[in-house]
Amino acid sequence: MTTETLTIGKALNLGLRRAMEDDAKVVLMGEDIGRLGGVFRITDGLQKDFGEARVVDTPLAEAGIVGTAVGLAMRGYRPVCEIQFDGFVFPAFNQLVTQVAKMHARSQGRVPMPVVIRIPFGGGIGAVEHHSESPEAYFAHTPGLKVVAVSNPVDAYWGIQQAIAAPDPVVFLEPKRRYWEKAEVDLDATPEPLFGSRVVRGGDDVTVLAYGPMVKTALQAADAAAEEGRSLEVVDLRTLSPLDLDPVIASVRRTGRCVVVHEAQTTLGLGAEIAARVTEQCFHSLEAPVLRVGGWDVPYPPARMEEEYLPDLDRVLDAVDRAMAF
Amino acid sequence: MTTETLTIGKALNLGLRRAMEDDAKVVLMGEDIGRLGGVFRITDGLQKDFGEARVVDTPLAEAGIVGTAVGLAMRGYRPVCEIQFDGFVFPAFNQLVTQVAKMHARSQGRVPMPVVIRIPFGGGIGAVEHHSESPEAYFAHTPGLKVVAVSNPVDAYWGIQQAIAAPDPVVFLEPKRRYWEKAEVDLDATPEPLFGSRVVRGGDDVTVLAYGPMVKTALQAADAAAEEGRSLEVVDLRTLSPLDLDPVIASVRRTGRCVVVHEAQTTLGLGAEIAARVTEQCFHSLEAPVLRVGGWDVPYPPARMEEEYLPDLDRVLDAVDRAMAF
Amino acid sequence: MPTVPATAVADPVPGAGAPHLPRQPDLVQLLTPEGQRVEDPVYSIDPTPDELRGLYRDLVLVRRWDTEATALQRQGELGLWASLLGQEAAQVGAGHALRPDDMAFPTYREHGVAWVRGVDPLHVMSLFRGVDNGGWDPVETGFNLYTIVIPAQTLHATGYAMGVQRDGAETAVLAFFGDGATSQGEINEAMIWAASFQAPVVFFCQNNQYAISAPIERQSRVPLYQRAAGFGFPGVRVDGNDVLAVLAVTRAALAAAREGQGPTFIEAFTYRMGAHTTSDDPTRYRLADELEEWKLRDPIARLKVYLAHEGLGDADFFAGVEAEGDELAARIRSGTTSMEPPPAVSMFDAVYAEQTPPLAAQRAEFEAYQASFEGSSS
Amino acid sequence: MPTVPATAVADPVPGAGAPHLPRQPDLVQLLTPEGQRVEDPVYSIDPTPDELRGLYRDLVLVRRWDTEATALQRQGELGLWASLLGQEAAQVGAGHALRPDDMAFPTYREHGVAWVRGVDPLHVMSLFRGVDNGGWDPVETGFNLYTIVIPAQTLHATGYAMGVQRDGAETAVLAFFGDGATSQGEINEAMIWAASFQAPVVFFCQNNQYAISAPIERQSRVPLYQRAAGFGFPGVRVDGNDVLAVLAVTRAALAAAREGQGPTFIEAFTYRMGAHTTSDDPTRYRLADELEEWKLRDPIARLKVYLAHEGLGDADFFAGVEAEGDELAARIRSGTTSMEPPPAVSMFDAVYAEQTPPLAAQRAEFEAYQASFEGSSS
Ligand SMILES: Cc1ncc(C[n+]2csc(CCOP(=O)(O)OP(=O)(O)O)c2C)c(N)n1
Ligand SMILES: Cc1ncc(C[n+]2csc(CCOP(=O)(O)OP(=O)(O)O)c2C)c(N)n1
Ligand SMILES: [Mg+2]
Ligand SMILES: [Mg+2]
Repeated sequence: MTTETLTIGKALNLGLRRAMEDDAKVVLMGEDIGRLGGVFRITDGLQKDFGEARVVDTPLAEAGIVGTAVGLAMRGYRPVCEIQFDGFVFPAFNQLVTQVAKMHARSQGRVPMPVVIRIPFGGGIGAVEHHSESPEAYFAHTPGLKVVAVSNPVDAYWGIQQAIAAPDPVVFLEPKRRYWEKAEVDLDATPEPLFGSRVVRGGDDVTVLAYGPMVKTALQAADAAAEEGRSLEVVDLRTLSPLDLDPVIASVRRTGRCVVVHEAQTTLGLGAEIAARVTEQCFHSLEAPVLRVGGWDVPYPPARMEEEYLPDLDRVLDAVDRAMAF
Repeated sequence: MTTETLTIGKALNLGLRRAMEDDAKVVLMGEDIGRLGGVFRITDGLQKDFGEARVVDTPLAEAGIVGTAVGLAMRGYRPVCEIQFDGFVFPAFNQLVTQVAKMHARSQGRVPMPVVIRIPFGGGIGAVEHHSESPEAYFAHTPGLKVVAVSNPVDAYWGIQQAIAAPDPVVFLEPKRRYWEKAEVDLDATPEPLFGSRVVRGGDDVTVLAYGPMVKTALQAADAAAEEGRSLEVVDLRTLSPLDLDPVIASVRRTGRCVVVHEAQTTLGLGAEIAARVTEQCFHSLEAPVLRVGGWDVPYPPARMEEEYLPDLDRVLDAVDRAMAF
Repeated sequence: MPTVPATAVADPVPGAGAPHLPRQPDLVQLLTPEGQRVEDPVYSIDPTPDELRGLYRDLVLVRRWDTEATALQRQGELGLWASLLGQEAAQVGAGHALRPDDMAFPTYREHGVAWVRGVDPLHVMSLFRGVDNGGWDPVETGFNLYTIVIPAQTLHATGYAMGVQRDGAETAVLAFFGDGATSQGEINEAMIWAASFQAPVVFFCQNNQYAISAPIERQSRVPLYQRAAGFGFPGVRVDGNDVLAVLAVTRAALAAAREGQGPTFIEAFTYRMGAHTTSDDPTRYRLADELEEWKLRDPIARLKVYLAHEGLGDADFFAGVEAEGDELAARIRSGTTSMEPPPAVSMFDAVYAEQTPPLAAQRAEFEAYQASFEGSSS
Repeated sequence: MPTVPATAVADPVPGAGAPHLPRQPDLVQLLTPEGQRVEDPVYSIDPTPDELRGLYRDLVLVRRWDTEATALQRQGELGLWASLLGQEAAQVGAGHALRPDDMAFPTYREHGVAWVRGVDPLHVMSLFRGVDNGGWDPVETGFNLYTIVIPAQTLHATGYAMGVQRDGAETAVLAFFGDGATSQGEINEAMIWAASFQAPVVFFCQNNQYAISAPIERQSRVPLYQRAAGFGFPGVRVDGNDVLAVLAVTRAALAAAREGQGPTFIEAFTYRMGAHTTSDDPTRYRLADELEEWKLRDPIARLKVYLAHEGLGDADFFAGVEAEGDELAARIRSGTTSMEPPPAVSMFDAVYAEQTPPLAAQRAEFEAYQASFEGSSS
């Protein structure tokens, strides 16, 4: 067993390296990912070791990155695109929604689209406009795309490899403000499936769902709640499309209460879909409606106000209180 | 009182004409909207009467249409953009989400964005790929945009004028397969507010929500249900962002049951948000979970399969049955 | 009919109004509208009589297909048809320039290229009938599915060409698009990419003078082929109604691409003789005169004159091709009218290569729902 | 240090490695790096001594602002800073070419233009401090807010210019962007639009040789100003470190725009002397040598030499400008460090011009939630 203590960033870097070693068809593409190693250094050293044909510093245009990835995939490659920040994925939106997502269905399965779109997402890093967005709902509403969000180094390391190996397009969301968080990673383990959610903390009173950067927040809330004698079960959703709600349904049938947490604006965020489905499947078990703790329905605010925009421990606990009070 | 029998298409045409007469700053822009009058003839005759400076045949590029509309709005104009078909709005997505939606907030209110984006949306016309999409959820998830969908000639006539007069950006969705449906329009009436939903048929057993092309379907379902002695209350949502759920809440508190109908793919469609909110606000009144009748979570299928994709009277009644059976 | 001096065609905004195109440095032509063979200083071609007859046959057959499809649409058998009328030479010429290994990325109008690539016309008809999004295999035929979102496929072509480079293959890629398409951001990105990476892709623009109702002047004030120079690669304008010229120019560009010389922009100067699609009414935005003038530049007539004049085709040959056309039309008609869509449940099956549990559940729900109607034919 | 023959700069991919830029038809220069006044066959300028001193003053002050801002960021007072170091002449020259009625659309780096437009530096600092997205009024100042999504503002500029046309106003629009930005689809659409409608907009590219780490060669194999010809309007390359040349070229282009002659593309050939932003580490992707060479082309030094040599500025004048710089820096420092964000609840207030009931409800919820913490300082 080889274990290493890795940050999420470093785990992604190692995972990418391993994927490139495993399959010569893997090609990384993006702005500043080569010489610079990416603005977050996730691809650090990879161009040096794999060359410019496999780690491609592209011109500055996201539609170009994703659109050429489609062509590379048609030619048998497995392109991994880096979008520099969440807020810059929108120029590529047409390619993602009308081409990447639809090619397999359009061709009746003849043209596979094993493309990965890596996006550092979410706020909390004190950045300027467009650098703190959570665009996952746009993608999860789009049939043909798969969407995952990792929350820790283990999932980062395995998840990026699994996403690259997957035969379908995967929007791979990386919790940028947690890039520097560490954990032990067993490099020889058998990974859990990519498209599954996971109960990361058992509990009896309320089921709390989170993904990406909010998993840590949810766990902190569970700690704090425990001190007040309240027991929260925390589920890391991991996969946003497809959703894997089986563990959630089982949990909610037991707890009768559910709170969903995400940074994205609340209206039509993932919480909406989860609330609708959980309610449908747990109708008779619910003691309270599924409550959502999300970003407010405003454009992501300037950095010095972001703490009041982002869900935090207190807002999660507040929702837990409200759920209990119902 | 001047009344005229108008199709939705003609009502839009007249409404646009009246808006242009009322305000010299109104400028229409789009592909083929001038000489041709638009592929659906919604702008028929307007270039002839108002000239090429006010009805602009643009180059073929949606980002260009919406992006230049931003600049025109900054200069004091009220641009009305036509997107030729729903599936072609995505090249403009970056401008819509990062610019149109955010300019007012970015500038702390100094730069208003009175831009209207007209989109013929939805299926049922036997068209090829990308001509039958329902992209409303993408916009309703975006703070800073307002989103409306009209279902009848009266709302079409007044709604387009109200949207143009509104100080905020409005995505204005037109039910393309209903363009040819007729009704009497009182051209001197005082219109209902644009951002309000409306109960279009009273009933006691189940509250059925719909918008755009599905309102007619919901009303047909109500007729059919009535024959079986079941009484459906039908609400035309009209405004998708902001949502106006007050009439819905009142209705569901009475009926205890709610079904939402839309053509858009179900997952993270408007039905998800409505289910979450209605459940939260009517938790103790609900006899059944809010049920959704939407498009399946697949890319819009080829024309000869679209009838099986689209919600119809039977699928609405099936959901009503399931709600009643809960 | 205004007479325009020859130089006027080199004008920033050329096009309608001129009589047949005069030869000029700016326009490659090898066969005049009158059917006369001319030489070009750069591009030459020496087709065998069989090749010439083959080109003629293809031109006639794709036009025949097109006519039949338009008729079928009128009769309600197709939802829509995008006619290639007038653009046969541009498409057949470009198609013949491709080698089997090459890859083409069409728009929705390249039936002529489809034909040359060996795609079964019925696999195209199924798309316009609303049965599927095209029934052919893109990889097997070296011909991508039709792309309707303008001009998304130009980036795919460029990416594919980048793959070719990585494979070290002697393969070139041909990206088709229209004059209107040149205004979209994505195609300009494709050209920037292709230039930056010197990708083996040729950009083939059929300037048919219109994007639905928008005349070319709305998209560009200068000839489109000049766009390429701004991105650092060569552009060339060819008489798009001259199948020999199109073949020669495209062949040269593809060869250059294969040899690592990077992209070329080809503007095939042609005309959309019909409506944009069967949904369109061109009388609203263009004059009949213009059409009449372009009729004089017909791509098939000139080759027929040339073949006849050179003794390369006799009455039997021409009659034989017509007969083949009748057969093709009959096959297309019967194949199309008897074409049924797959079971609706199949819409769930190719969304992903790896089906997801929620979608499988939805599929089951759909099937159960469908089954609930069985027997209940009230 | 390699010596490169003068002609090499006219090469497809010019830039780093060459000694100071030689004059050539392809590059407008009015003041050499050595501070020598030269003539250009097309562009001339005859500034008064006061104007020259004013330009010098602006160059020094914006550099001083920039230095102070970088220091403030290091000290944790700003979240980020995008330095203009090396690009002062491009920005001050372009800024001075604008008339009060004109409108400028900056990126995130045009502090020098902001300064010339009379924008309070603190209104720029507030953005980088994370207090707001820029505190100035775009309409009042004729200077749009910074746009971070590359290059969305070029379409806004073009649309604004279309509005100017409709107003019949004698106004021009200046759109700023970088070399990297030229690869985005949207800017190419902006140029196509501007050409098609002959809109009074000037595209002003600061080619500072890098887009973060990507050298200009990745974006284009030919000089960027040549892009314009492909779209049908003129392009010109100017020495971006020569404030006089930038002023002359931009003034001429804006005048042409005002007179209805349509757009111009200006490539100001310059160099980003600092990091991309304070988050960047340029040692990872470029060599120190390059920087050293560009130091010899410093935009301020050459004007200082010229002023001194011509007797237009004496020691007192230069000292006075330095002192003004110290004052400015002090004002910026104290203004920045004391700057507080508005109450968080304001994030709900400008989302719409007309507040919506659901958002008003959320606002109330937010306030109630905030209030619930008051007094409870556990
Ligand atoms: C992104 C996008 N916007 C709009 C359309 C609708 N549309 C279909 S064809 C067409 C005109 C295309 O003109 P051109 O590129 O010249 O090709 P042609 O049809 O003349 O072959 C338009 C606007 C589309 N298909 N895609
Ligand atoms: C659409 C978009 N993609 C990516 C980025 C991230 N980004 C910020 S600046 C930059 C480089 C810009 O280079 P250039 O246009 O040359 O301007 P410069 O910074 O050199 O002034 C990048 C990639 C962005 N802001 N917007
Ligand atoms: Mg065309
Ligand atoms: Mg740059």
